[in-house]
Amino acid sequence: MTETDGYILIALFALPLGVALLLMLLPSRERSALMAITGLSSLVLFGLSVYIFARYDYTSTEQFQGVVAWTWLENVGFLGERGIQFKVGLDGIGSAMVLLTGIVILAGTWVSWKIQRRTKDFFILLYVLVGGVYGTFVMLDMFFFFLMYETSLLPMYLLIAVWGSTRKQYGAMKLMMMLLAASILIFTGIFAIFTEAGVGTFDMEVLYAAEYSTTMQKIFFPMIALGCGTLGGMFPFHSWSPDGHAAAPTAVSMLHAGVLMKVGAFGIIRLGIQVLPEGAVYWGPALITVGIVAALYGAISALQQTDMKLMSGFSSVSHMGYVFVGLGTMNVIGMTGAVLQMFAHGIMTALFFLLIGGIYDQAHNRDITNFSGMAKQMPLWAIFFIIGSLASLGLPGLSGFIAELHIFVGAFRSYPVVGGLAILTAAITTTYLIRMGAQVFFGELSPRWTGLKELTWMERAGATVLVLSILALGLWPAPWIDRIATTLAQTIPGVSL
Amino acid sequence: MIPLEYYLVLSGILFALGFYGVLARRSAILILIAVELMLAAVSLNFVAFASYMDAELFTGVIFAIFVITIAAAEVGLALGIVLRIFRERRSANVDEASSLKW
Amino acid sequence: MSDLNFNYALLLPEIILAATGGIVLLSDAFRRELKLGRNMLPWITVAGAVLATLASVAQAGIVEDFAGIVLVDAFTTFFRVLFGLTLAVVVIGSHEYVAKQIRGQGEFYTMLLFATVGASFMAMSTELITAYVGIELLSFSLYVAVSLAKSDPRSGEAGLKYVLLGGLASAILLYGLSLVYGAAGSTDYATIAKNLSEGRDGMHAPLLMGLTMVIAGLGFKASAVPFHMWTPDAYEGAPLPVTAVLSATSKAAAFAVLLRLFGGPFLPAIADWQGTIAFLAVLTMVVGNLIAIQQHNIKRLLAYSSIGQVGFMLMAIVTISDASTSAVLMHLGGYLITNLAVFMGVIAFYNQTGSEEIADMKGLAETNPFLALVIAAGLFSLAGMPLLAGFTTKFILFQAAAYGGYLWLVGVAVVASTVSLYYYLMVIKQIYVIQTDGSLLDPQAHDVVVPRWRLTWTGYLTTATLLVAMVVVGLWVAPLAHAADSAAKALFG
Amino acid sequence: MPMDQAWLLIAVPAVTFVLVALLNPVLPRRGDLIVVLALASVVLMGLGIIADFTGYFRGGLFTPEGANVFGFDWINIGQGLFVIQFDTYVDGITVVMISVVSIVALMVAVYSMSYMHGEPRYGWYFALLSLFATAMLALVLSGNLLLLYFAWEGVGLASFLLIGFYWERQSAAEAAKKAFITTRIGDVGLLIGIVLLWRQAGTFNIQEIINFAEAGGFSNTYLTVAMLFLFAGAVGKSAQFPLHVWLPDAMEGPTPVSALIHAATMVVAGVYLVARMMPVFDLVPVARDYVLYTGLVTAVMAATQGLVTSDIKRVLAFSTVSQLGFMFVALGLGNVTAAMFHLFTHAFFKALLFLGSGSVIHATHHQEVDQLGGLRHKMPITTATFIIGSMALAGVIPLAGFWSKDEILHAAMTDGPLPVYLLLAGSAVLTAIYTTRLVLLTFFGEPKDHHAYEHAHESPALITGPLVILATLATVSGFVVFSSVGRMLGFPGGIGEVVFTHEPHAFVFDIVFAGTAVASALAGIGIGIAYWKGDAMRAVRARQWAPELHALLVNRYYLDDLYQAVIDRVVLGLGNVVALFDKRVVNESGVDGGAQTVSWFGMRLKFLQTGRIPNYALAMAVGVVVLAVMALQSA
Amino acid sequence: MGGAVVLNRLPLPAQLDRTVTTGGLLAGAIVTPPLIALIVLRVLGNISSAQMVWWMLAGVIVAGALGAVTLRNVVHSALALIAAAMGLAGMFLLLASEFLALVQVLVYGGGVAILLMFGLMLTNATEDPVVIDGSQKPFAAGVGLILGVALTAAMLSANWDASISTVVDFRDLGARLYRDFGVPFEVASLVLLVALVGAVAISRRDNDDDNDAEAAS
Repeated sequence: MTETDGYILIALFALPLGVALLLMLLPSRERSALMAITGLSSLVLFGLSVYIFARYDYTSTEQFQGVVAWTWLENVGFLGERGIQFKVGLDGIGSAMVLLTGIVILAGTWVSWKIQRRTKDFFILLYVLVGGVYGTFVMLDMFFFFLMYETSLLPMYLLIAVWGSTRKQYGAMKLMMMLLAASILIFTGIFAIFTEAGVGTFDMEVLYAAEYSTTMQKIFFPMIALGCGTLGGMFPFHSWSPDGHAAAPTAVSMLHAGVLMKVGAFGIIRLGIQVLPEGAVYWGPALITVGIVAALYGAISALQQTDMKLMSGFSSVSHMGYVFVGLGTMNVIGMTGAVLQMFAHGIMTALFFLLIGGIYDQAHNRDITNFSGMAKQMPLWAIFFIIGSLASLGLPGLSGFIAELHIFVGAFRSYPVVGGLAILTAAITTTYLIRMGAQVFFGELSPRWTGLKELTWMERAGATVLVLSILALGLWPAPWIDRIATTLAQTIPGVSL
Repeated sequence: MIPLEYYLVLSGILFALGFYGVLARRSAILILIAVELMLAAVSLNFVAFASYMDAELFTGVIFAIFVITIAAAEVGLALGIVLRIFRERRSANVDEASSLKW
Repeated sequence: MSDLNFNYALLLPEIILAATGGIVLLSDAFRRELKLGRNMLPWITVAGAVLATLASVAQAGIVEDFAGIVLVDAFTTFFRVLFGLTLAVVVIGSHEYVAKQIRGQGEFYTMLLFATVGASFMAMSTELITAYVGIELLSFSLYVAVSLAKSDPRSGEAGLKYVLLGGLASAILLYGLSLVYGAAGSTDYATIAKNLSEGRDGMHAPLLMGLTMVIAGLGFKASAVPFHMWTPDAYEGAPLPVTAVLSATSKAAAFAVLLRLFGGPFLPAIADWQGTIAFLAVLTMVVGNLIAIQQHNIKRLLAYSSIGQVGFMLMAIVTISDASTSAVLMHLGGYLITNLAVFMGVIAFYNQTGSEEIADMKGLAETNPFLALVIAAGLFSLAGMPLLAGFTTKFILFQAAAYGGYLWLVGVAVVASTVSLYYYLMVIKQIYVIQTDGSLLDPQAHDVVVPRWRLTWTGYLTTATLLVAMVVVGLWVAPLAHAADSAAKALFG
Repeated sequence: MPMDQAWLLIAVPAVTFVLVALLNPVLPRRGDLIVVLALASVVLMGLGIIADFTGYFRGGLFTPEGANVFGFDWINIGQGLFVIQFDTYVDGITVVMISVVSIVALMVAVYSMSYMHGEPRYGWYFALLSLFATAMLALVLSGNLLLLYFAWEGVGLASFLLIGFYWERQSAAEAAKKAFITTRIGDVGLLIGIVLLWRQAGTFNIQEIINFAEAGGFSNTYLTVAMLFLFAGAVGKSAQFPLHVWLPDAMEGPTPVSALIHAATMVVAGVYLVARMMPVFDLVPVARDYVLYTGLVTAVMAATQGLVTSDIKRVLAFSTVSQLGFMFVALGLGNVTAAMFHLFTHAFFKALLFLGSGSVIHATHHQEVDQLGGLRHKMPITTATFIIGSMALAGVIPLAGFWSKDEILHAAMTDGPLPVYLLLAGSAVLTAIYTTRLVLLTFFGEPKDHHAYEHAHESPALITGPLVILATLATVSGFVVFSSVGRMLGFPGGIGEVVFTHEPHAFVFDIVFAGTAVASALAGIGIGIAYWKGDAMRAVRARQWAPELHALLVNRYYLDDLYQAVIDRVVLGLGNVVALFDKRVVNESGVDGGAQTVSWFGMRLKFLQTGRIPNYALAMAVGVVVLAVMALQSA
Repeated sequence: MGGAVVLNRLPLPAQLDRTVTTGGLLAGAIVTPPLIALIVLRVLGNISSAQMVWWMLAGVIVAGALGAVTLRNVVHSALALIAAAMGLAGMFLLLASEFLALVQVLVYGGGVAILLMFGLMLTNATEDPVVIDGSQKPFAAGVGLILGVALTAAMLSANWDASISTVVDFRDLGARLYRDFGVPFEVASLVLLVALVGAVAISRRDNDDDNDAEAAS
């Protein structure tokens, strides 16, 4: 990647934020203009994301590519020469995450056109969220990293509380408060890192190179891991996830479960493992334990859910548990698997929420036991859903398998029992997904639902994009793996091969 | 020769008594009186320190002048407010002026 | 003893303000003779404030003391500009409110002007008497201003509470100052610093008592727990613009004094007061933010929220250094902008609806989306959410405290800050989530047209300016940071 | 066609699948011809591969590594640390599997053109057939375990979709679910086994793993554990005890599918896997013995259940389970040749039987033997071919089943303990009995449902054609055991010379032993005829003869109920407990509780704000006093 | 409200007589013994004249302060405050600050006392002027006691190495006050202005404000 590409990195978050600003000025009645703007910008974002992903050069030895930096605040107070910089750049992990975001927002934008009330406001907030997410992935300054991180949380409350469903106020408040409470730990961790490094800058590249005492690393790694982990749905701080996702409107669930939870895991890598490797190695077993417990716990909880979104929420908890297992292995295979899982789960969970939204908007019901034989009424819906389920349960050829395989293998390298349990979780996942599929899609069509229509064209298009991504990663994972594994192997000290 | 401590202890007692008054009284005007006592203690302190320890610049005396002046002004202003309260509530009892709470 | 060749030009901003106060008072009294409507009063005030601000800016480069009692330097200029702009904004944003709700508009604006003079003196004094007089001028003006609401019994009650407790606090402060004077032998900051650093034998106990009482007295002005009890009542009872000034000018001035005192004369005795202030800081941010959760009146909520903010800012006193001073000044700047934005929004809301209840804000997003945006953005900024001033300045403030070695204190602060988000969200919920009829929005249904109302042009002007300022500070804090930094450097040499 | 082009076997049906799956609404005849043509080309290509292989083989050029054709790196982390390659591998075992899979698949596809005619989702059905063919061929051609797993899950998916093809039927939905979940449990073991092997060997390549194991790279215990996990996959896929429960239910799928997937090909994947890994199994006797006894238990158990089942297809399903048990017994004895041989012959006659039963069902729309009977008059071709298949299954000389089963029994006799042989032979007799019962009740005697009988008619040529072809194969395929036949076909020395893992296996025809086997088969048939001939009431009598036993068998040893109970009570119970824990402890106590605590403190503290000035002053005073005392104490 | 009514409401002669007689006798009874003791000590030469005066003034101040915060009659309370203030003025004389003593007498004896009386008169006139203390009196006593002890302890523990030296000269004082502290002095004048204007603005009735008249015109 060249410096020019660095400007595209800036565009990645500047564009959505700019769109949000533009929409603020747009009269709310201009629906077609709204659709044109959001449709176009989502396409552009998708294009840029793909471009960035393609442009990332994994053969290069540079960790961060496309670095562009401007001084933002320096020589003030405790800040030194480089102080706070507006600095962007990308590594292989970030490139995968950028692509993920591009895909999910493309689909998310399309399905959100269904919203009728205060659509403009919805898109403003949605694009702020997207801008924050992109920003988190590309920022190389801890201040801006955290700023973008919080920006992505900022619109969450309103998005859920206004446009959500069921217990939306409760879900929104819980989500917001838990995530903000978690960022306390990140906040504190960042302060500690800055203070301990003593170089007067928030520049991550400098902070990576700085020395930290082992004690400090052991104290603050768990803080960052917990803080970011909560956003990643880490057990036992996952409680916001099912409720929040159940309450959120479709596109928000998609983005939140699909992308924002990954921001949490990404934060663990960026702020935790990369900065405090000794701490990460020390706490790796704990991370794995938490991860595997979450994986099992989420899967077992999902067994008993009848609300599709709750099930999907617990499923997310379970799948994010894999991510933590992968991260905790502290070897390249496992961590590659973790990042792959972030991508894979992002896509498939987005697909789930898209589809659940597709039915809920019509039926105002998403209780699994209330449906049967839907494959007859909404065959496309059923097919997409089954593909998503299969990806989720780790069927080879679809994205989930690749990711989980790496995690299993990585875990087996160090902790065979954990690896075994992780694979067992896949069996439980199969159980609840197939149970649900058999209930909802198969059997006789309940006369209650004969009025339901097939997915809208926009939903079909969105689902198609997501399914194609699932297949792409499942069948030809090398582009992802090359980028991720190279970055991990090159740049994370303390990671064994 | 009177030791400085004499004045300081006296002022301390005066201050404590004033504080007691502020806490124990219910009438706004009695509270004001108690505050005046506290301010008197302050003046005594300032003047004592000025005389014993700051004889050249005697800033404490100046301070005491300001304290006395402003204390008087405070009484005036506070009484204005008390009057308004009294007119609205027919009472200068501070316990009754408690509609703003929680 | 110095001669009389003082450079009075140094005090030009204060002179302008005080003179404007006189002009306002007189032109109100003689408005019939002068054939001036009362409508002119706010604009005279604004003119005075703007002139004073310009005069302060003109003196930006100067470092010069006046008779050894006040010092004009970057620190002073920073606060003068802050106060001047606050005054201008408050007056512009609230003149309709004042015309309707205030008895004695002339007196009212005079009080605001004099309060600003007092605040200025607090910020620039380098001597205890001047500081004290400044404090009293500010306090007296506000005692009066708080009580000036027309036909609102809460106003008088608030004034009574404020004046009685304020008197008590003054007494405590003065007693403390007298002990400090006794222990340090001077009221001049520089001399106090010199004497304290020499460490006179045997005066430790009185000095401790003195410092403690000074902290208590100033803690009252800054509303630190447990000296905060007046704050919510006074905020609620006071007319809205006065509440804004209370939360902005008054608070900032208290911090100016705190910084000048604890960053200068009391610095040698840091071991004696650091723990005390840390304790107060914890107490303040925890209690303030906890009680705020339970409020239903917006002014009261903002009162508790400002108490919480004070707790955060006290951290900078605990870890006082040029770094933390720079950070807290920056935060003060950001906080003032944010807080004023919220208050201007609330004033505009009150002008339309006559209500201060949070519950009455329901559906504001549909009846006036712009105002809803302003208030929501302000509240988010207070909570420290990004893209807005609050995030950036709070981040730097907290980092400064952590850098000063008080990470645990920062931990508490961040927790408290998170709690604060909860009650801000409760307000935002009313604004955005609840519809005008009290129901929740159904995202499936089509848009319903709700009658909208508009702000006055001054309302738009102030809120929009503050909104923009909030975003600008949030995203490009460098100018503010450099101003704050040079102010801090001025304080610490 | 050279062996290194073997990937085409996978690619052709894969492309067909994509094409037909996406475009079937617009293709002529919904794309069935495309699928048939693709499968025909696969048969031809398969024959080409076999020819090439035999050429090498004859020339003595064949080495295990030589046939392993490197495709490309699919995943490569850390320069060879973690590599997954697409590669193909051809040896004798593969060759057998290719022939079985391609031929049966083609037959089934042709058959389906008629059988499935007019069904909804006709095109989708054919797409799934090609998907299955893709995955199955990939499975048998794969040179590394991970690719094998990939394909393994692929056939599972195809099986799931095809079992659930009639998803409107609740039972089909349930069956599909059961099949998928049950086999998935086995797959968990398989994956664990694969990863365990990789963990030590550092490769997924099968030959490399075998070499590594033979070089003593694994500790014995570790390898035993790994192989048992691996075997779990085989147990699931091949419906062995205790994961056999899904296969009878899988008969909810269309009958041709049952023939293809649940008789001839997919279910033997487990056999294939164990055979493929036999050199490793040989190193760990415990694991091999486990294979043996699993096979034995399954063979006996399924055979007994076949006695009482009344659904034609389910009888055949139990029979399949039982025959797979036979194969595993052979494998457990280390006799790969016998197992693969039986796999080979079984594929043809069992596919024949299923397709025959499909023909019956097609004609009568009944599949319960209780409602059939006397169909021989109406459906002569079906009857004839069905009887051939049955006799092959029963092991009547000289049909295919005889030769292969004889091999297994012989192996059991010579290599295994006597009880194994006795039980196995006993189940062979049972096989003959229930086969006879099935034939008698279906095609002989009086029709029980006259309405169905009236409407019954012989099936069209597209159905009978494959039946005839398969009947021929079921008759003659056993002859490949003779070296002369082998030479004729292009490989010298019969199947035992081609399919082996350690050394060629020479076929020995023991006349006494064979005689015993034939005799027992005939005895079984005799018992069957004697018992069930003619009278429909006999079946009822059978029930009354030993009601408890009958109930036990009909209820499949209550294993399904046990599993259901385990799932309901234990798994879902655990789910309930965890969900409740999540709700009460994590959510309500932890999260909401925390929030409420904060709120409660807010409420308490709020009431300190009494609104009374003296109280406020007192607070200040207390503050001053406390601070002062604190300060003085520190001094 | 006419002047006569105001006068009627003042706690005048009848009450005053009783107050003066009983109060005077009581005060005499309490004050006499320590007074005699002081005089005896002075005569014996154990204390200097200044100390004798100091003790007498201290007695007045403490007694006045006690009275101001404990007496049940607000008027008595105010009078006690004046007494204490006068005592304090004496103290200032002892401390050689004549000017301050004068200021104290003028401001307290003149201004504050009158103000307080007016306040009392205007707020308590209708009812019984006696005000009962608040319910938190025990706490108040406790806090006051602790504070007093703490302050006394702090003062006594300190080592004040000092003695009184100069008499503050009026001229010097003037110079200090009006030259060095000229600016704070001016600011203080603003404070007074604020107090004045504020008191008026607050205490006048709402309808004194002529907004309505203006709106009408």
